[in-house]
Amino acid sequence: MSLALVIDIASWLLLSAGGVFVFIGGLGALRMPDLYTRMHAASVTDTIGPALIIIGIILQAGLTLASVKLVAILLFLLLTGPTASNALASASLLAGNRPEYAKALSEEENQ
Amino acid sequence: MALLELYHYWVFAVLLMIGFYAVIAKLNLIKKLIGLSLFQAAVFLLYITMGKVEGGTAPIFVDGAIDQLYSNPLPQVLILTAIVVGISTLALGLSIVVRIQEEYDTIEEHEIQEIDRQ
Amino acid sequence: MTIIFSFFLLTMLVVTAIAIVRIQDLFAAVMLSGIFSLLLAANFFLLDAADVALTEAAVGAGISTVLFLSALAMTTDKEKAPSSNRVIALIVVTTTTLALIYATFDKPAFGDPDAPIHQHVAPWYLETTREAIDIPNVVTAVLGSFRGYDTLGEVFVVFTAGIGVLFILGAPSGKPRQTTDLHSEGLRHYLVPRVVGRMLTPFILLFALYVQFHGDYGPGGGFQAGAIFAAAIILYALLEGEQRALDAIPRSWLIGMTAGGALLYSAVGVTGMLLGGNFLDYSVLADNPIAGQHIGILLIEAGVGITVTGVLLSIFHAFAARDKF
Amino acid sequence: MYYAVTFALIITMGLALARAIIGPSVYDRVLAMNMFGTKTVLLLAVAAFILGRPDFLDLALIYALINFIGVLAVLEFFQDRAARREDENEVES
Repeated sequence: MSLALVIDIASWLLLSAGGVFVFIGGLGALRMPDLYTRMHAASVTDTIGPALIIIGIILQAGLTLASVKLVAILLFLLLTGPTASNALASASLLAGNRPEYAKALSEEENQ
Repeated sequence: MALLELYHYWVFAVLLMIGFYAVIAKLNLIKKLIGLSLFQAAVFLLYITMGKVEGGTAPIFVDGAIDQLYSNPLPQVLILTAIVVGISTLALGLSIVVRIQEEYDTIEEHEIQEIDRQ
Repeated sequence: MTIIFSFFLLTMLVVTAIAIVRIQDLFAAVMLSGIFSLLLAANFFLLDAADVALTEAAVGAGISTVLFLSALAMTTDKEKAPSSNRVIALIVVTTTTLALIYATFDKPAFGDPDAPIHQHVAPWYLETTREAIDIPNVVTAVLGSFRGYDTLGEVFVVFTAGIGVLFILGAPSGKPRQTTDLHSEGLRHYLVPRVVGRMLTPFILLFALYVQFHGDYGPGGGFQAGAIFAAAIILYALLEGEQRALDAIPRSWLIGMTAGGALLYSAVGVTGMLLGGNFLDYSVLADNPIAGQHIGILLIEAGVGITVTGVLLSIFHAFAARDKF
Repeated sequence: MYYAVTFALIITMGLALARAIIGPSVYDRVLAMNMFGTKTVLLLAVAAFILGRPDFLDLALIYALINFIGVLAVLEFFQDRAARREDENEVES
């Protein structure tokens, strides 16, 4: 097996795994019952999905300027994605929305 | 496949009219402005669609490529400037809406007309 | 294959547009227009319009959302009455849509290289750019040199719109000033976004400069760079409070930039005249006509970038300051 | 292979769009917009390779940077509105 073939297979695996993760995240964001679980589904897959897909493309592109740009894109996505989720969750908490399971817990305590 | 080729133009027509509907039928002034920007976006899409050449690439020369087809640069130039002009005029419209809110305390068209009649 | 991707993206575009018009919550409508702009840029990219997609990216996702939100903050975020004369409007709109769709059957097929639009001027631009201007990005060549008059006009339209906003929102509103000074605070309660935002701001500024000066070789130019630069400063203002952003670039500078960029553009044109060429003919700016074109395009793109930055930031500060009354 | 990833991205964009339209809370819509932005960045990156012009990655880069501003503007808007409501309540009481 030549090296080129190994790299191709690796990048295909990464790309398809990334695609699957991204799709699962989308499904979770649509189907989960409340805001915080949706946010969980969306934000977790928003980090792993791009990482896998972009590393997959980097393997295809090789050592070029394009790879440098891809690394920069990945870095920015890894920085801004979780930050935005964190800020959104804290904004929602400050506004008084509580997760479903927390509501359920406090109801049990009251009983 | 032949119908897919005209799909871009149909989307243009539908988008244009969705924007137009918001402008004529909605009473909220901000909604009207959003409709206006949809209308604008439809026109942008029409221009860029017409500039596309099958098998072409963006009109930025590729090093060493011979006989490479390029898409039409002219519509792109027109739309590029139009987008920035669009945001400036949108800001102008929004500032007028803000002034109307301050004077009339509403941005619903029929309420403004009622106040004017008094 | 890309045409199938376009099919899905265009369908989503229509769905988003319908949702924007139908939804009563104006805040949701603004969020959806953000999504609309993202979809539009992706479509532009698939239609070979990299420069246009870059502009839409810089303007649509950041600045127009910020402007709409600051207008909503001062007015209302709920639409009261749904519509007036709904039936008549729907009839008008449906008839016109059908007429427009009927008209498209006479249009040349999508991407047809023999369509009338590709026969006149455009081939000439593509050929002459290689010989007379010698930069890879034909869009920048047409924008800066071949259609320099047109672009000058657009710059003055942007300038006028900026002045208009300053006139309308600069007048005192007569209501008493609120004591809580929200905008001077910024997002003080959100520690993580502030830290990350501070890290990102210099990179966005750097990238704006790259887009500005790399515009001859790749997608980019003054319009895009101006919007990105303004977006970076707006990010700073959102994080640290408007006052800190005004300390960095004061209002008087912004006014100067707004006028100065447009004047720089015109000055390049007049210099060409003084050196014996036509207005906005850059060939006379250097001994070698091609080098002259390069200098001319660089200068006018700088002028465009400065004006666009100045106008967009002035508009943002005008809205933000109004909010405090 | 790029095509399969592009399809996954486009379908996910559709799901995010559905979430943005359904809502129900404003936070859901912001979440959907943020998600949509990330997917667009990836779509542009993959499309740059499908179209054979990897030098157009600048576009994806600028989206990755700018998309953040929209979310922050929304946060500022919420903070502003919450403070305003508090002010109004104080005046009433």
